[in-house]
Amino acid sequence: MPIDVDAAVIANTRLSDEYNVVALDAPAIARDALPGQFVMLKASPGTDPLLRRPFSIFEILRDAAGRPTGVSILNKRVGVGTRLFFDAVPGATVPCLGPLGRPFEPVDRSGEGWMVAGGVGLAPFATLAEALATRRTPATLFYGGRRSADLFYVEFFERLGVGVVLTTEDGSRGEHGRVTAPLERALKAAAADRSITLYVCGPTPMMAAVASLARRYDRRAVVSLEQVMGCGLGGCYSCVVPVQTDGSAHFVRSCIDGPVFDSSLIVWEDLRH
Amino acid sequence: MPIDVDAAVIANTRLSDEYNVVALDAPAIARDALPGQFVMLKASPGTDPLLRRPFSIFEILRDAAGRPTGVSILNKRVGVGTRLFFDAVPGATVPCLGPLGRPFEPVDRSGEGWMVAGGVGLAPFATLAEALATRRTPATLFYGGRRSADLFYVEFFERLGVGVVLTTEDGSRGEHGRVTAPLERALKAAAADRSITLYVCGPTPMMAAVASLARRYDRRAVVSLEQVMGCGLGGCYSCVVPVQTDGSAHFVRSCIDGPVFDSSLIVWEDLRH
Amino acid sequence: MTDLAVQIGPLKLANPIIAASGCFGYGVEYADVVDLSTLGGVAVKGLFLEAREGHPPPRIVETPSGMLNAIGLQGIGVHRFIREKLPELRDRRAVVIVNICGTTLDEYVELARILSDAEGVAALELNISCPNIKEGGITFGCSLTGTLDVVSAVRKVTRLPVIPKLTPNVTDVASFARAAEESGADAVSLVNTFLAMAIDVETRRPKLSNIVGGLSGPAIRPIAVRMVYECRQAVKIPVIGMGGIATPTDALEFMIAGATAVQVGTANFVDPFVWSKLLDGLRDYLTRHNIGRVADLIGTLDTRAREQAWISS
Amino acid sequence: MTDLAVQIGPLKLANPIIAASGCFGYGVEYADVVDLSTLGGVAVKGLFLEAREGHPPPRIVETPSGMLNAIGLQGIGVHRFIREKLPELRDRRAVVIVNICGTTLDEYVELARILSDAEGVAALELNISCPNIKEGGITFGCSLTGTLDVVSAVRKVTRLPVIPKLTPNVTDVASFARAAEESGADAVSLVNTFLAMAIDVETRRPKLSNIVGGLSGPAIRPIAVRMVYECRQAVKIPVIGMGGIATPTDALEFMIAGATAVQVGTANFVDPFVWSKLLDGLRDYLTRHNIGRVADLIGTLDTRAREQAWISS
Ligand SMILES: Cc1cc2nc3c(=O)[nH]c(=O)nc-3n(C[C@H](O)[C@H](O)[C@H](O)COP(=O)(O)OP(=O)(O)OC[C@H]3O[C@@H](n4cnc5c(N)ncnc54)[C@H](O)[C@@H]3O)c2cc1C
Ligand SMILES: Cc1cc2nc3c(=O)[nH]c(=O)nc-3n(C[C@H](O)[C@H](O)[C@H](O)COP(=O)(O)OP(=O)(O)OC[C@H]3O[C@@H](n4cnc5c(N)ncnc54)[C@H](O)[C@@H]3O)c2cc1C
Ligand SMILES: Cc1cc2nc3c(=O)[nH]c(=O)nc-3n(C[C@H](O)[C@H](O)[C@H](O)COP(=O)(O)O)c2cc1C
Ligand SMILES: Cc1cc2nc3c(=O)[nH]c(=O)nc-3n(C[C@H](O)[C@H](O)[C@H](O)COP(=O)(O)O)c2cc1C
Ligand code: FES
Ligand code: FES
Repeated sequence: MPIDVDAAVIANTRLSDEYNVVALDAPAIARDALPGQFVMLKASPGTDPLLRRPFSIFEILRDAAGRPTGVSILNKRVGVGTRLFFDAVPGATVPCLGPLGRPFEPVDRSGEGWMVAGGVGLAPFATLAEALATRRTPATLFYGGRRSADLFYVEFFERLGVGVVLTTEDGSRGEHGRVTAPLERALKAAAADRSITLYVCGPTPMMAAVASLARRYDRRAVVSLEQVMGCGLGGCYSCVVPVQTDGSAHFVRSCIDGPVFDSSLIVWEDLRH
Repeated sequence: MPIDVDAAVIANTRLSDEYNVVALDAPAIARDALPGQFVMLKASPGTDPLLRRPFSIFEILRDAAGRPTGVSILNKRVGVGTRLFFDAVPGATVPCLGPLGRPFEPVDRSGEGWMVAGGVGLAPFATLAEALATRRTPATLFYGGRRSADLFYVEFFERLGVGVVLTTEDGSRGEHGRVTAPLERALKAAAADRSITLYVCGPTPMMAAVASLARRYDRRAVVSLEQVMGCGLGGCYSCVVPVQTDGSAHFVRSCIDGPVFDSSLIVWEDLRH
Repeated sequence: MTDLAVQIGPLKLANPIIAASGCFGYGVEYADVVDLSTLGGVAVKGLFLEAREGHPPPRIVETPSGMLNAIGLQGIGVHRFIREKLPELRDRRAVVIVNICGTTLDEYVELARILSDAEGVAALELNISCPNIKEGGITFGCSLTGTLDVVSAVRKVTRLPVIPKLTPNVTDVASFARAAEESGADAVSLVNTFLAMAIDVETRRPKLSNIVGGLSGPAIRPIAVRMVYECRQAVKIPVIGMGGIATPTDALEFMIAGATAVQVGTANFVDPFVWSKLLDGLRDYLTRHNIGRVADLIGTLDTRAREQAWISS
Repeated sequence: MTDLAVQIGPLKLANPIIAASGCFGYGVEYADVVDLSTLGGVAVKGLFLEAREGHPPPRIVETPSGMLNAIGLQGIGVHRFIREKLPELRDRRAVVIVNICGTTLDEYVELARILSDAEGVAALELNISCPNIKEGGITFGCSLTGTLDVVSAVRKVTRLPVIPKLTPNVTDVASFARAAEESGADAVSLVNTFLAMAIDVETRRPKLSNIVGGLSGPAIRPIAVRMVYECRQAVKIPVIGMGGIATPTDALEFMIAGATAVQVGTANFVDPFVWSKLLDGLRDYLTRHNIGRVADLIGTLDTRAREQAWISS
């Protein structure tokens, strides 16, 4: 059951001229949050901008005793609201509604979890990686960015024992090119009897590409979609995605029936936002 | 000629739970500002609230060498915008347009300047008191507030050699009652050959009362009016006040033909905002 | 004790705060954030006879203090609504106002018939004002005869309170309120959204897949208040006001202008917990001004002083 | 080099950015913050034959992303304007568009006659859309025949470009654009303000002395863009668009929707230095998209993709 808290900004950590991490004081939300869930944040008081913005829960913040104290978001500056969060001042309060949406289901150690992240699509995987680690499930992160400066938290994942495969479009770090290239080689190489689940988050075209790789190599893939969302609670029908249900495709609300979907059910050619 | 600067907030000094002083980095405006002039400030980015807010220039800030570095405003929290200025964070930028409006004309030492302030109406008198002091013009401040906690900067005026007469409506400091009481006694007592000019700023009813005292005791009074202002430059005609011009009363724009007016020209019974 | 009850024709509401159609899903989506029985009413998402897919995304775009929507009335159709949603709404003791849309007169009549036989429907809101569908809907709402026809036809086949929802996209909204009253409406609700559009200048394409959409939110409030005020002067039946209500002050503004009850739409997207804040705010105001019944506020705008001012100018 | 020139009937403007009437005084007030000759045009405050006092304060009230005004067309009258303001505007090489208002048909005609003989008037904008005066004005603008009558009558007595300014407070603004075109207008401008109101709930009084006022500012932009788009489809004469323009992107949105030029009103109150920012922004955009002439942008909204989307749904 989601709640709304006026969360104080604990810290604003700039990662680059585009990315930052905003830590929010929200114990009650942190306690209930599951990997892949999101929050709806109001960027400023007043009515311009009017609507909240959806953000994946990036980290669960904890005190010395390990008790959840809040959540952080990995913010990428793309417009009005994300710019305001990029400039968030510690001490300011941010209305924070959550946790929202259908979470990832972390596979257990009988299988393997391969996380595929593009850019800010890394956000939902910090908590998923922790969940896989506690289950001692073998995990790999395929993580692509435009350039070296756009790759973050690599050590965080390595510390959790996650195998990390990096790519950049300019070759400044990891493999030169798209994340789908090393992913396809790995899928090709993987023995059929290994039970691998792909978890995917990133730009829509990238998710579509991974979905078709999953189909080709007959692996299960779950994607976390990012549609424009007006409410996050199923009220406005703005966030719909075309999903195969009983034979035909229907528009389904990605805020409450997602954002996490089985990629084989998404009608990728009709998906856009 | 007014200019618009993105002024950084240098400091926000809380004086009470209603009043604060916001110091703004705006050398170019500080250099040209005259006593009684005002600035138009945008309270927040975005379009809600949409319009700027008018504020008297309270202090001219100077560096060690005495060079003007900025201006401060004395802010009273009454609504949306003044609340945002009450919470202004150092480092934030505030679009600041000015200096605007017709200033006070400080009388020279052949006369006397009596300043009459009600509440936040104190704002334009800090700079006027300095101007009178440089002219070595004898000056008095009649200053009324609701309670002791609403009276500020008294020492500032005393340091300039200004005689200060205080009143509070609850009697917690100075004389118990309205500022008009000691003012009337002083007017009654003053010899006819003294050339006294009243400078008045405060709530409209208080200014009207002082205006009629000035009439009764045949002293010149100039008032600084506070009308709702949309633009501050004569563009919108929102700020008009009824003024006697060539025999009959006409609506005159208080932003460019004021805010300072000769009180005898104002049609007080038709004035409201 | 403050009394928040208001009367919409034969229907008594515990309070004047109603969830606006299309902004609250079918109500059940919000059951775990707000106790539906505490609301004056719940206007469910606009329903056609049959299920509809609606428009492809993008379906909304934010604008200054507002938003555009072109959902295209995606919905499950009246039959599935009665089977799958109505029972839960009944169990949760929600006062259900069903917002119905047709492409033809017969469709409105058919919907009214079906819903009159369904248990747990408190009133029918006739959506003759949706700007987002090409056929029907607003074509009735933008013509006086169209409005007369739909309301009279529905009136004939139902005993449920009939509340035509008026569009603001007309020259004289009061004349539509009059037409509705003459044809037997129990109340009118307004405003629906303003037909509007937004363009992505980089691609030179509309920001909505439907090109145009409906503007809602605080941006439109001053126009909506004026229209409610005009309708209040024009008709005796209750006026249900909406358009940008987000705070108790906003709701009071509409009631003082002449609204018997208000609906809240877009604000629920921004704050799904707005409902208790609105109700508490109304109570505080009534206590502060010691007014016993919220109903005593309706249409109490005092224009005397101002009219004097006007004349004296 | 980017070419910002646009053509309004016989009148060539150096650029499409015009100061909106009533938001820029008589122009001269702004002479020391902006070089008037750098603007595409200056639409001066609405003028009657005689001087007017206008309404008593409060005359404006802020609303979410907008403002209401009920100035009541305070003004010095056409004769003093010609004597006292026009010469300075001429000296400063401003392209002067005079916004004229009448309470009767004859008054519009008389104003047009007088201004046609005055030196330094580039065009006449007929204000048949001011919501703030009881008599005349909008009563013409809200009836098609009224619009036809005023425009034809003025057309007969002047060679100056005639630009009726349309009100958005109508069901079908495009039909008014058509009426204006048929009766000989050189262009139409829209939108004027939306009739609206705001109430102080503590006193239960209107916030404006005039009770109602006109809504302007970013809040109305999406509606205004839609109306400009509709008029563009309906007429061949140029459309001058306005309503909430504050940034270059906003201006471009109107031009892509079909505006040949735009006017900027409320934004000038918020930022009197907005003009150079708008012009620089237009130039940057044209360079970035390497478009040589701003005129090539007019009405280039690409609706194909979206229409496909709409059908495929
Ligand atoms: C479930 C979910 C989780 C998300 N998690 C994160 C996250 O962890 N970190 C993060 O930085 N962003 C995340 N996003 C995307 C984020 O919500 C958008 O970037 C944000 O809403 C843009 O707001 P804005 O005001 O900055 O942009 P606007 O000024 O509103 O728009 C600027 C541009 O951003 C585009 N945009 C608007 N909404 C979205 C959207 N939902 N997704 C992608 N682009 C959009 C617009 O189309 C426009 O082109 C998530 C989105 C969803 C739906
Ligand atoms: C020339 C001039 C100089 C001023 N100097 C100062 C100053 O030095 N310090 C200071 O604190 N205030 C000053 N004011 C008043 C200040 O501008 C208003 O208090 C402010 O605009 C209110 O904005 P808001 O958003 O807080 O109030 P809003 O939320 O806009 O309105 C809240 C209440 O304040 C009232 N209000 C709005 N505008 C004014 C106004 N101009 N004057 C009085 N009440 C108003 C409204 O009617 C309403 O009742 C000055 C005004 C003028 C015209
Ligand atoms: C996303 C969305 C969907 C809507 N769907 C409907 C609808 O199905 N039927 C209807 O009558 N009104 C619909 N409306 C209009 C609202 O009920 C309401 O009239 C309008 O939004 C103004 O109120 P608001 O500003 O509080 O949102 C919708 C509005 C929005 C924003
Ligand atoms: C204070 C004010 C005064 C106005 N006076 C006039 C006027 O005299 N004549 C006129 O045609 N329009 C007048 N308008 C309307 C504007 O010219 C413009 O059409 C409207 O404000 C929308 O543009 P904007 O949102 O950029 O302000 C006035 C608007 C405002 C805000
Ligand atoms: S975001 Fe509103 S329904 Fe999904
Ligand atoms: S504030 Fe706009 S004219 Fe004075």
